[in-house]
Amino acid sequence: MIRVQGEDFDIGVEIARMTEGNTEIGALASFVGLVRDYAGDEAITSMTLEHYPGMTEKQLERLEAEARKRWDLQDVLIIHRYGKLMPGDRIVLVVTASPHRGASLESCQFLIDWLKTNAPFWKLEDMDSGAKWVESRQEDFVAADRWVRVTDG
Amino acid sequence: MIRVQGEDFDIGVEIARMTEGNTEIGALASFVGLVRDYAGDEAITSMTLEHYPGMTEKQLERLEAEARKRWDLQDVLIIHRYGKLMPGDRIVLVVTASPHRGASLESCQFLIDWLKTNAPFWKLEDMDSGAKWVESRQEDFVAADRWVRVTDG
Amino acid sequence: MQILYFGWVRSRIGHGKEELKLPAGIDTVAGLIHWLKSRGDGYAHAFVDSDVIRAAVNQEIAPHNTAIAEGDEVALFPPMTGG
Amino acid sequence: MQILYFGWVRSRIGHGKEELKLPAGIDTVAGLIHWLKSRGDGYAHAFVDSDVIRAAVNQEIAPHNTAIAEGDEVALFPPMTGG
Repeated sequence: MIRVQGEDFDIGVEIARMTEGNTEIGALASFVGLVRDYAGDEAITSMTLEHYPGMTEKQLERLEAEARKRWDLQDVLIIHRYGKLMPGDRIVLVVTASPHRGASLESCQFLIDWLKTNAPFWKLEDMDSGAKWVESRQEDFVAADRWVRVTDG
Repeated sequence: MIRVQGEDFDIGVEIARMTEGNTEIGALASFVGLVRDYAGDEAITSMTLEHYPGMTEKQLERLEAEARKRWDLQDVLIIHRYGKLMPGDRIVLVVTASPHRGASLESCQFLIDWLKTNAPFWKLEDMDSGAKWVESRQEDFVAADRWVRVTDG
Repeated sequence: MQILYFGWVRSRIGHGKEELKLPAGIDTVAGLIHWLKSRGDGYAHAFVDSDVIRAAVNQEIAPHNTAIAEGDEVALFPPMTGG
Repeated sequence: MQILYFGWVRSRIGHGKEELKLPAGIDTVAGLIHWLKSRGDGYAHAFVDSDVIRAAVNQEIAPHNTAIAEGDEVALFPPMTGG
Protein backbone atom coordinates (compact mmCIF):
# COMPACT_ATOMS: atom_id res chain seq x y z
CA MET A 1 0.00 0.00 0.00
CA ILE A 2 1.16 3.54 -0.71
CA ARG A 3 0.05 6.80 0.87
CA VAL A 4 0.98 10.38 0.00
CA GLN A 5 -0.14 12.69 2.77
CA GLY A 6 0.52 15.88 4.67
CA GLU A 7 -0.15 14.32 8.09
CA ASP A 8 2.32 12.52 10.30
CA PHE A 9 2.18 8.74 10.73
CA ASP A 10 2.56 6.39 13.69
CA ILE A 11 5.05 3.62 12.97
CA GLY A 12 3.78 1.37 15.75
CA VAL A 13 0.20 1.60 14.52
CA GLU A 14 1.20 0.98 10.90
CA ILE A 15 3.31 -2.06 11.78
CA ALA A 16 0.66 -3.47 14.13
CA ARG A 17 -1.95 -3.10 11.36
CA MET A 18 0.33 -5.03 9.04
CA THR A 19 0.99 -7.95 11.36
CA GLU A 20 -2.42 -8.29 12.98
CA GLY A 21 -4.12 -11.30 11.52
CA ASN A 22 -1.11 -12.32 9.48
CA THR A 23 0.94 -14.80 11.48
CA GLU A 24 2.92 -15.89 8.42
CA ILE A 25 5.13 -12.81 8.63
CA GLY A 26 8.50 -13.63 10.15
CA ALA A 27 10.43 -10.47 9.41
CA LEU A 28 9.54 -6.81 9.24
CA ALA A 29 12.02 -4.22 8.11
CA SER A 30 11.29 -0.54 8.22
CA PHE A 31 12.95 2.73 7.40
CA VAL A 32 12.03 6.21 8.60
CA GLY A 33 13.52 9.35 7.07
CA LEU A 34 13.49 12.48 9.24
CA VAL A 35 14.14 16.18 8.74
CA ARG A 36 17.63 16.93 10.05
CA ASP A 37 18.31 20.18 11.83
CA TYR A 38 21.41 21.13 9.87
CA ALA A 39 22.38 21.35 6.20
CA GLY A 40 26.14 21.59 6.23
CA ASP A 41 26.95 24.33 8.72
CA GLU A 42 23.63 26.04 8.69
CA ALA A 43 20.60 25.42 10.90
CA ILE A 44 17.37 24.54 9.12
CA THR A 45 14.25 26.24 10.42
CA SER A 46 11.85 24.18 8.28
CA MET A 47 11.68 22.04 5.17
CA THR A 48 8.93 22.20 2.55
CA LEU A 49 8.31 19.17 0.36
CA GLU A 50 6.78 19.87 -3.01
CA HIS A 51 5.49 16.97 -5.09
CA TYR A 52 3.72 16.14 -8.32
CA PRO A 53 0.23 14.95 -7.36
CA GLY A 54 -0.87 12.09 -9.58
CA MET A 55 2.57 11.18 -10.77
CA THR A 56 3.80 10.65 -7.20
CA GLU A 57 1.16 8.01 -6.57
CA LYS A 58 1.91 6.32 -9.89
CA GLN A 59 5.64 6.18 -9.17
CA LEU A 60 5.16 4.81 -5.65
CA GLU A 61 2.73 2.16 -6.87
CA ARG A 62 5.16 1.11 -9.56
CA LEU A 63 7.91 0.97 -6.97
CA GLU A 64 5.84 -1.26 -4.69
CA ALA A 65 5.00 -3.57 -7.60
CA GLU A 66 8.68 -3.82 -8.52
CA ALA A 67 9.65 -4.75 -4.95
CA ARG A 68 6.95 -7.42 -4.81
CA LYS A 69 8.19 -8.83 -8.09
CA ARG A 70 11.80 -9.03 -6.92
CA TRP A 71 11.31 -10.35 -3.38
CA ASP A 72 9.02 -12.71 -1.53
CA LEU A 73 7.00 -10.04 0.30
CA GLN A 74 3.77 -10.42 2.23
CA ASP A 75 3.18 -6.72 2.53
CA VAL A 76 4.66 -3.37 1.56
CA LEU A 77 3.84 0.05 2.95
CA ILE A 78 5.21 3.34 1.67
CA ILE A 79 4.07 6.60 3.27
CA HIS A 80 5.55 9.84 1.96
CA ARG A 81 4.63 13.22 3.38
CA TYR A 82 4.55 16.58 1.63
CA GLY A 83 4.15 20.18 2.82
CA LYS A 84 5.97 22.09 5.53
CA LEU A 85 7.90 20.01 8.06
CA MET A 86 10.08 20.95 11.03
CA PRO A 87 13.44 19.49 12.12
CA GLY A 88 12.84 16.11 13.72
CA ASP A 89 9.64 15.54 11.74
CA ARG A 90 9.16 12.26 9.93
CA ILE A 91 9.22 12.50 6.11
CA VAL A 92 8.91 8.96 4.84
CA LEU A 93 8.14 5.46 6.07
CA VAL A 94 8.92 2.23 4.27
CA VAL A 95 7.89 -1.12 5.75
CA THR A 96 8.35 -4.51 4.15
CA ALA A 97 7.09 -7.80 5.51
CA SER A 98 8.43 -11.19 4.49
CA PRO A 99 8.85 -14.71 5.80
CA HIS A 100 12.63 -14.05 5.69
CA ARG A 101 14.78 -11.28 7.16
CA GLY A 102 17.03 -11.00 4.11
CA ALA A 103 14.12 -10.24 1.78
CA SER A 104 12.60 -7.69 4.15
CA LEU A 105 15.84 -5.77 4.74
CA GLU A 106 17.01 -5.84 1.15
CA SER A 107 13.69 -4.72 -0.30
CA CYS A 108 13.48 -1.95 2.30
CA GLN A 109 16.88 -0.69 1.16
CA PHE A 110 15.81 -0.95 -2.48
CA LEU A 111 12.65 1.07 -1.86
CA ILE A 112 14.34 3.91 -0.01
CA ASP A 113 17.18 4.04 -2.54
CA TRP A 114 14.71 4.33 -5.40
CA LEU A 115 12.50 6.86 -3.63
CA LYS A 116 15.49 9.21 -3.40
CA THR A 117 15.84 9.57 -7.16
CA ASN A 118 12.52 8.36 -8.61
CA ALA A 119 9.78 9.81 -6.46
CA PRO A 120 8.76 13.26 -7.76
CA PHE A 121 9.48 15.25 -4.61
CA TRP A 122 11.59 18.36 -4.24
CA LYS A 123 12.83 19.70 -0.93
CA LEU A 124 13.15 23.36 -0.05
CA GLU A 125 15.14 24.08 3.12
CA ASP A 126 14.44 27.28 4.98
CA MET A 127 17.45 28.77 6.74
CA ASP A 128 18.31 32.15 8.23
CA SER A 129 20.18 32.96 5.03
CA GLY A 130 17.11 32.19 2.93
CA ALA A 131 15.40 29.23 1.29
CA LYS A 132 17.47 26.74 -0.70
CA TRP A 133 16.45 23.80 -2.87
CA VAL A 134 18.11 20.55 -1.82
CA GLU A 135 20.33 19.32 -4.62
CA SER A 136 20.32 15.72 -5.73
CA ARG A 137 23.50 13.92 -4.76
CA GLN A 138 25.62 11.81 -7.04
CA GLU A 139 25.80 9.07 -4.39
CA ASP A 140 22.00 8.76 -4.45
CA PHE A 141 22.10 7.97 -8.16
CA VAL A 142 24.85 5.45 -7.53
CA ALA A 143 22.76 3.84 -4.78
CA ALA A 144 19.70 3.65 -7.03
CA ASP A 145 21.74 2.31 -9.95
CA ARG A 146 22.83 -0.68 -7.87
CA TRP A 147 19.30 -1.99 -8.28
CA VAL A 148 19.03 -1.58 -12.03
CA ARG A 149 19.07 -5.03 -13.51
CA VAL A 150 20.85 -5.82 -16.71
CA THR A 151 17.77 -7.81 -17.63
CA ASP A 152 15.46 -4.81 -17.18
CA GLY A 153 13.15 -3.97 -20.04
CA MET B 1 20.60 0.43 24.69
CA ILE B 2 19.79 -3.24 25.10
CA ARG B 3 16.86 -4.88 26.87
CA VAL B 4 16.16 -8.55 27.56
CA GLN B 5 12.59 -8.96 28.67
CA GLY B 6 9.54 -11.19 28.76
CA GLU B 7 7.10 -8.39 27.89
CA ASP B 8 6.13 -7.18 24.46
CA PHE B 9 7.38 -3.86 23.12
CA ASP B 10 5.77 -1.00 21.18
CA ILE B 11 7.83 -0.07 18.13
CA GLY B 12 6.21 3.35 17.74
CA VAL B 13 6.93 4.27 21.35
CA GLU B 14 10.52 3.04 21.16
CA ILE B 15 11.22 4.95 17.94
CA ALA B 16 9.52 8.12 19.20
CA ARG B 17 11.62 7.95 22.37
CA MET B 18 14.75 7.72 20.25
CA THR B 19 14.00 10.67 18.00
CA GLU B 20 12.40 13.04 20.53
CA GLY B 21 14.89 15.71 21.36
CA ASN B 22 17.40 14.50 18.78
CA THR B 23 16.85 16.39 15.55
CA GLU B 24 20.22 15.33 14.17
CA ILE B 25 18.89 11.89 13.25
CA GLY B 26 18.16 11.65 9.54
CA ALA B 27 17.61 7.92 9.15
CA LEU B 28 16.11 5.23 11.30
CA ALA B 29 16.18 1.59 10.30
CA SER B 30 14.41 -1.08 12.25
CA PHE B 31 13.86 -4.79 12.17
CA VAL B 32 11.20 -6.83 13.93
CA GLY B 33 11.32 -10.62 14.11
CA LEU B 34 8.02 -12.40 14.70
CA VAL B 35 6.90 -15.91 15.58
CA ARG B 36 5.70 -17.55 12.38
CA ASP B 37 2.74 -19.90 12.47
CA TYR B 38 4.37 -22.70 10.52
CA ALA B 39 7.63 -24.63 10.70
CA GLY B 40 7.81 -26.44 7.38
CA ASP B 41 4.47 -28.18 7.00
CA GLU B 42 3.48 -28.15 10.62
CA ALA B 43 1.51 -25.52 12.54
CA ILE B 44 3.21 -24.05 15.58
CA THR B 45 1.04 -23.64 18.66
CA SER B 46 3.65 -21.67 20.61
CA MET B 47 7.35 -20.94 20.81
CA THR B 48 9.40 -20.84 24.00
CA LEU B 49 12.62 -18.85 24.04
CA GLU B 50 15.21 -19.99 26.54
CA HIS B 51 18.23 -17.78 27.18
CA TYR B 52 21.34 -17.50 29.33
CA PRO B 53 20.71 -14.65 31.78
CA GLY B 54 23.83 -12.61 32.31
CA MET B 55 25.60 -13.79 29.20
CA THR B 56 22.74 -12.60 26.98
CA GLU B 57 23.09 -9.03 28.24
CA LYS B 58 26.87 -9.17 27.81
CA GLN B 59 26.61 -10.41 24.24
CA LEU B 60 24.02 -7.81 23.27
CA GLU B 61 26.06 -5.00 24.82
CA ARG B 62 29.12 -6.17 22.96
CA LEU B 63 27.10 -6.31 19.75
CA GLU B 64 25.84 -2.76 20.24
CA ALA B 65 29.39 -1.52 20.90
CA GLU B 66 30.64 -3.24 17.76
CA ALA B 67 27.93 -1.62 15.62
CA ARG B 68 28.73 1.81 17.05
CA LYS B 69 32.39 1.27 16.26
CA ARG B 70 31.73 0.27 12.67
CA TRP B 71 29.09 2.84 11.71
CA ASP B 72 28.28 6.46 12.44
CA LEU B 73 25.30 5.78 14.72
CA GLN B 74 23.47 8.19 17.00
CA ASP B 75 21.52 5.50 18.77
CA VAL B 76 21.06 1.75 18.90
CA LEU B 77 18.26 -0.22 20.51
CA ILE B 78 18.09 -3.99 20.80
CA ILE B 79 15.15 -5.60 22.58
CA HIS B 80 15.04 -9.39 22.76
CA ARG B 81 12.21 -11.26 24.43
CA TYR B 82 12.29 -14.63 26.16
CA GLY B 83 9.64 -16.99 27.49
CA LYS B 84 6.52 -18.38 25.85
CA LEU B 85 5.32 -16.60 22.73
CA MET B 86 2.45 -17.23 20.34
CA PRO B 87 2.38 -17.11 16.52
CA GLY B 88 2.37 -13.48 15.43
CA ASP B 89 4.11 -12.33 18.63
CA ARG B 90 7.14 -10.07 18.32
CA ILE B 91 10.45 -11.67 19.34
CA VAL B 92 13.10 -9.10 18.68
CA LEU B 93 13.46 -5.43 17.80
CA VAL B 94 16.56 -3.76 16.40
CA VAL B 95 16.60 -0.01 15.74
CA THR B 96 19.56 2.01 14.52
CA ALA B 97 19.66 5.78 14.11
CA SER B 98 22.15 7.62 11.94
CA PRO B 99 22.53 10.82 9.96
CA HIS B 100 22.68 8.60 6.86
CA ARG B 101 20.34 5.92 5.55
CA GLY B 102 23.14 3.60 4.41
CA ALA B 103 24.65 3.39 7.90
CA SER B 104 21.29 2.78 9.56
CA LEU B 105 20.20 0.01 7.20
CA GLU B 106 23.55 -1.73 7.04
CA SER B 107 24.08 -1.73 10.81
CA CYS B 108 20.53 -3.00 11.32
CA GLN B 109 21.28 -5.92 9.03
CA PHE B 110 24.57 -6.55 10.83
CA LEU B 111 22.87 -6.63 14.23
CA ILE B 112 20.12 -9.04 13.26
CA ASP B 113 22.58 -11.31 11.40
CA TRP B 114 24.79 -11.49 14.48
CA LEU B 115 21.93 -11.97 16.90
CA LYS B 116 20.95 -15.12 15.01
CA THR B 117 24.19 -16.93 15.79
CA ASN B 118 25.72 -15.01 18.71
CA ALA B 119 22.93 -14.24 21.14
CA PRO B 120 22.50 -17.11 23.63
CA PHE B 121 18.88 -17.92 22.88
CA TRP B 122 17.38 -21.27 22.00
CA LYS B 123 13.93 -21.71 20.51
CA LEU B 124 11.58 -24.54 21.30
CA GLU B 125 8.60 -24.87 18.97
CA ASP B 126 5.46 -26.53 20.26
CA MET B 127 3.52 -28.43 17.65
CA ASP B 128 0.77 -31.05 17.70
CA SER B 129 3.43 -33.69 17.15
CA GLY B 130 5.39 -32.48 20.17
CA ALA B 131 8.01 -29.89 21.06
CA LYS B 132 11.03 -29.45 18.82
CA TRP B 133 14.18 -27.36 19.24
CA VAL B 134 14.80 -25.04 16.32
CA GLU B 135 18.03 -25.99 14.61
CA SER B 136 20.58 -23.41 13.61
CA ARG B 137 20.77 -22.96 9.88
CA GLN B 138 23.90 -22.97 7.77
CA GLU B 139 22.74 -19.83 5.96
CA ASP B 140 22.61 -17.96 9.26
CA PHE B 141 26.28 -18.68 9.85
CA VAL B 142 27.06 -17.57 6.31
CA ALA B 143 25.12 -14.34 6.89
CA ALA B 144 26.97 -13.64 10.15
CA ASP B 145 30.33 -14.48 8.58
CA ARG B 146 29.86 -11.72 6.00
CA TRP B 147 30.49 -9.27 8.83
CA VAL B 148 33.65 -10.85 10.19
CA ARG B 149 36.48 -8.54 9.31
CA VAL B 150 39.83 -9.84 8.27
CA THR B 151 41.29 -7.22 10.58
CA ASP B 152 39.35 -8.55 13.59
CA GLY B 153 41.34 -9.27 16.72
CA MET C 1 -1.10 21.79 -23.65
CA GLN C 2 -0.68 21.83 -19.89
CA ILE C 3 2.86 22.45 -18.63
CA LEU C 4 3.87 21.95 -15.01
CA TYR C 5 7.04 23.16 -13.27
CA PHE C 6 8.47 21.91 -9.99
CA GLY C 7 11.37 22.66 -7.65
CA TRP C 8 13.74 25.41 -8.71
CA VAL C 9 12.37 25.27 -12.25
CA ARG C 10 9.08 26.49 -10.81
CA SER C 11 10.63 29.08 -8.48
CA ARG C 12 12.79 30.54 -11.27
CA ILE C 13 9.87 30.77 -13.69
CA GLY C 14 7.58 32.15 -11.00
CA HIS C 15 4.58 29.85 -11.48
CA GLY C 16 3.95 26.13 -11.40
CA LYS C 17 1.43 25.57 -14.15
CA GLU C 18 0.39 27.06 -17.45
CA GLU C 19 -1.77 26.27 -20.46
CA LEU C 20 0.12 26.75 -23.72
CA LYS C 21 -0.62 26.35 -27.39
CA LEU C 22 2.24 24.34 -28.84
CA PRO C 23 3.88 26.39 -31.64
CA ALA C 24 4.24 24.78 -35.07
CA GLY C 25 7.39 22.73 -35.38
CA ILE C 26 7.73 21.95 -31.65
CA ASP C 27 7.15 18.23 -31.28
CA THR C 28 9.61 16.97 -28.63
CA VAL C 29 10.44 17.75 -25.00
CA ALA C 30 13.80 19.17 -26.15
CA GLY C 31 12.07 21.47 -28.63
CA LEU C 32 9.65 22.65 -25.95
CA ILE C 33 12.49 23.45 -23.52
CA HIS C 34 14.38 25.34 -26.23
CA TRP C 35 11.29 27.39 -27.11
CA LEU C 36 10.43 28.10 -23.44
CA LYS C 37 13.92 29.59 -22.94
CA SER C 38 12.99 32.52 -25.17
CA ARG C 39 9.87 33.42 -23.16
CA GLY C 40 11.63 35.64 -20.59
CA ASP C 41 14.40 35.92 -18.04
CA GLY C 42 12.81 33.50 -15.56
CA TYR C 43 12.49 30.82 -18.26
CA ALA C 44 16.02 31.50 -19.51
CA HIS C 45 17.33 31.09 -15.96
CA ALA C 46 15.29 27.92 -15.36
CA PHE C 47 16.54 26.23 -18.53
CA VAL C 48 20.06 27.68 -18.71
CA ASP C 49 21.51 24.18 -18.31
CA SER C 50 18.89 22.11 -20.09
CA ASP C 51 20.86 18.87 -19.64
CA VAL C 52 19.96 18.70 -15.95
CA ILE C 53 16.24 19.23 -16.60
CA ARG C 54 14.09 16.14 -16.16
CA ALA C 55 10.76 15.74 -17.87
CA ALA C 56 7.57 13.74 -17.55
CA VAL C 57 5.01 13.37 -20.32
CA ASN C 58 1.57 12.39 -19.08
CA GLN C 59 3.11 11.64 -15.70
CA GLU C 60 5.68 9.22 -17.08
CA ILE C 61 9.41 9.99 -16.93
CA ALA C 62 10.40 10.92 -20.50
CA PRO C 63 13.78 11.57 -22.13
CA HIS C 64 14.21 14.85 -23.99
CA ASN C 65 13.65 13.27 -27.41
CA THR C 66 10.14 12.12 -26.40
CA ALA C 67 7.44 13.24 -28.83
CA ILE C 68 4.78 15.59 -27.48
CA ALA C 69 1.50 16.78 -28.92
CA GLU C 70 -1.45 19.00 -28.02
CA GLY C 71 -3.37 17.51 -25.11
CA ASP C 72 -0.30 16.10 -23.40
CA GLU C 73 0.57 17.02 -19.83
CA VAL C 74 4.26 17.88 -19.74
CA ALA C 75 6.20 18.49 -16.52
CA LEU C 76 9.69 19.97 -16.30
CA PHE C 77 11.72 19.80 -13.10
CA PRO C 78 15.16 19.35 -11.53
CA PRO C 79 16.34 15.89 -10.44
CA MET C 80 13.97 14.50 -7.80
CA THR C 81 14.96 14.52 -4.15
CA GLY C 82 12.44 12.21 -2.53
CA GLY C 83 12.80 9.92 0.45
CA MET D 1 32.18 -25.56 39.65
CA GLN D 2 28.84 -24.43 38.29
CA ILE D 3 27.72 -26.00 35.04
CA LEU D 4 24.79 -24.75 33.00
CA TYR D 5 22.99 -26.48 30.16
CA PHE D 6 20.72 -24.90 27.57
CA GLY D 7 18.55 -25.93 24.64
CA TRP D 8 18.47 -29.60 23.77
CA VAL D 9 21.60 -30.20 25.87
CA ARG D 10 19.48 -29.24 28.89
CA SER D 11 16.42 -31.19 27.81
CA ARG D 12 18.44 -34.35 27.12
CA ILE D 13 20.26 -34.14 30.46
CA GLY D 14 17.06 -33.29 32.29
CA HIS D 15 18.24 -30.29 34.27
CA GLY D 16 19.75 -26.90 33.48
CA LYS D 17 22.21 -26.37 36.27
CA GLU D 18 24.45 -28.31 38.60
CA GLU D 19 27.30 -27.82 41.02
CA LEU D 20 30.19 -30.21 40.36
CA LYS D 21 33.58 -30.86 41.85
CA LEU D 22 36.02 -31.00 38.91
CA PRO D 23 37.75 -34.41 38.91
CA ALA D 24 41.54 -34.45 38.93
CA GLY D 25 42.99 -34.25 35.42
CA ILE D 26 40.02 -32.42 33.88
CA ASP D 27 41.27 -28.97 32.95
CA THR D 28 39.65 -28.06 29.62
CA VAL D 29 36.15 -27.74 28.20
CA ALA D 30 36.85 -30.79 25.99
CA GLY D 31 37.91 -32.81 29.03
CA LEU D 32 34.78 -31.78 30.92
CA ILE D 33 32.50 -32.80 28.03
CA HIS D 34 34.26 -36.16 27.72
CA TRP D 35 33.89 -36.81 31.43
CA LEU D 36 30.23 -35.71 31.52
CA LYS D 37 29.40 -38.27 28.79
CA SER D 38 30.04 -41.08 31.26
CA ARG D 39 27.59 -39.74 33.85
CA GLY D 40 24.48 -41.41 32.40
CA ASP D 41 22.28 -41.92 29.36
CA GLY D 42 21.00 -38.35 29.29
CA TYR D 43 24.54 -37.00 29.30
CA ALA D 44 25.69 -39.52 26.72
CA HIS D 45 22.80 -38.48 24.46
CA ALA D 46 23.45 -34.75 24.99
CA PHE D 47 27.12 -35.04 24.08
CA VAL D 48 26.97 -37.83 21.50
CA ASP D 49 28.26 -35.43 18.84
CA SER D 50 30.54 -33.24 20.91
CA ASP D 51 31.71 -31.26 17.86
CA VAL D 52 28.41 -29.41 17.66
CA ILE D 53 28.45 -28.47 21.35
CA ARG D 54 29.22 -24.80 22.05
CA ALA D 55 30.65 -23.64 25.35
CA ALA D 56 30.97 -20.49 27.40
CA VAL D 57 33.39 -20.08 30.28
CA ASN D 58 32.41 -17.33 32.70
CA GLN D 59 29.83 -16.16 30.16
CA GLU D 60 32.33 -15.77 27.34
CA ILE D 61 32.20 -17.97 24.24
CA ALA D 62 35.07 -20.45 24.60
CA PRO D 63 36.55 -23.05 22.24
CA HIS D 64 36.81 -26.63 23.53
CA ASN D 65 40.51 -26.27 24.32
CA THR D 66 39.81 -23.46 26.81
CA ALA D 67 41.27 -24.08 30.27
CA ILE D 68 38.81 -24.40 33.13
CA ALA D 69 39.29 -24.44 36.89
CA GLU D 70 37.27 -24.67 40.11
CA GLY D 71 35.15 -21.56 40.52
CA ASP D 72 34.50 -21.12 36.81
CA GLU D 73 30.98 -20.97 35.43
CA VAL D 74 30.85 -23.27 32.42
CA ALA D 75 27.86 -23.43 30.07
CA LEU D 76 27.32 -26.09 27.40
CA PHE D 77 24.71 -25.69 24.70
CA PRO D 78 23.77 -26.25 21.05
CA PRO D 79 24.41 -23.53 18.46
CA MET D 80 22.44 -20.41 19.41
CA THR D 81 19.24 -19.54 17.58
CA GLY D 82 18.60 -15.95 18.58
CA GLY D 83 16.95 -13.11 16.68
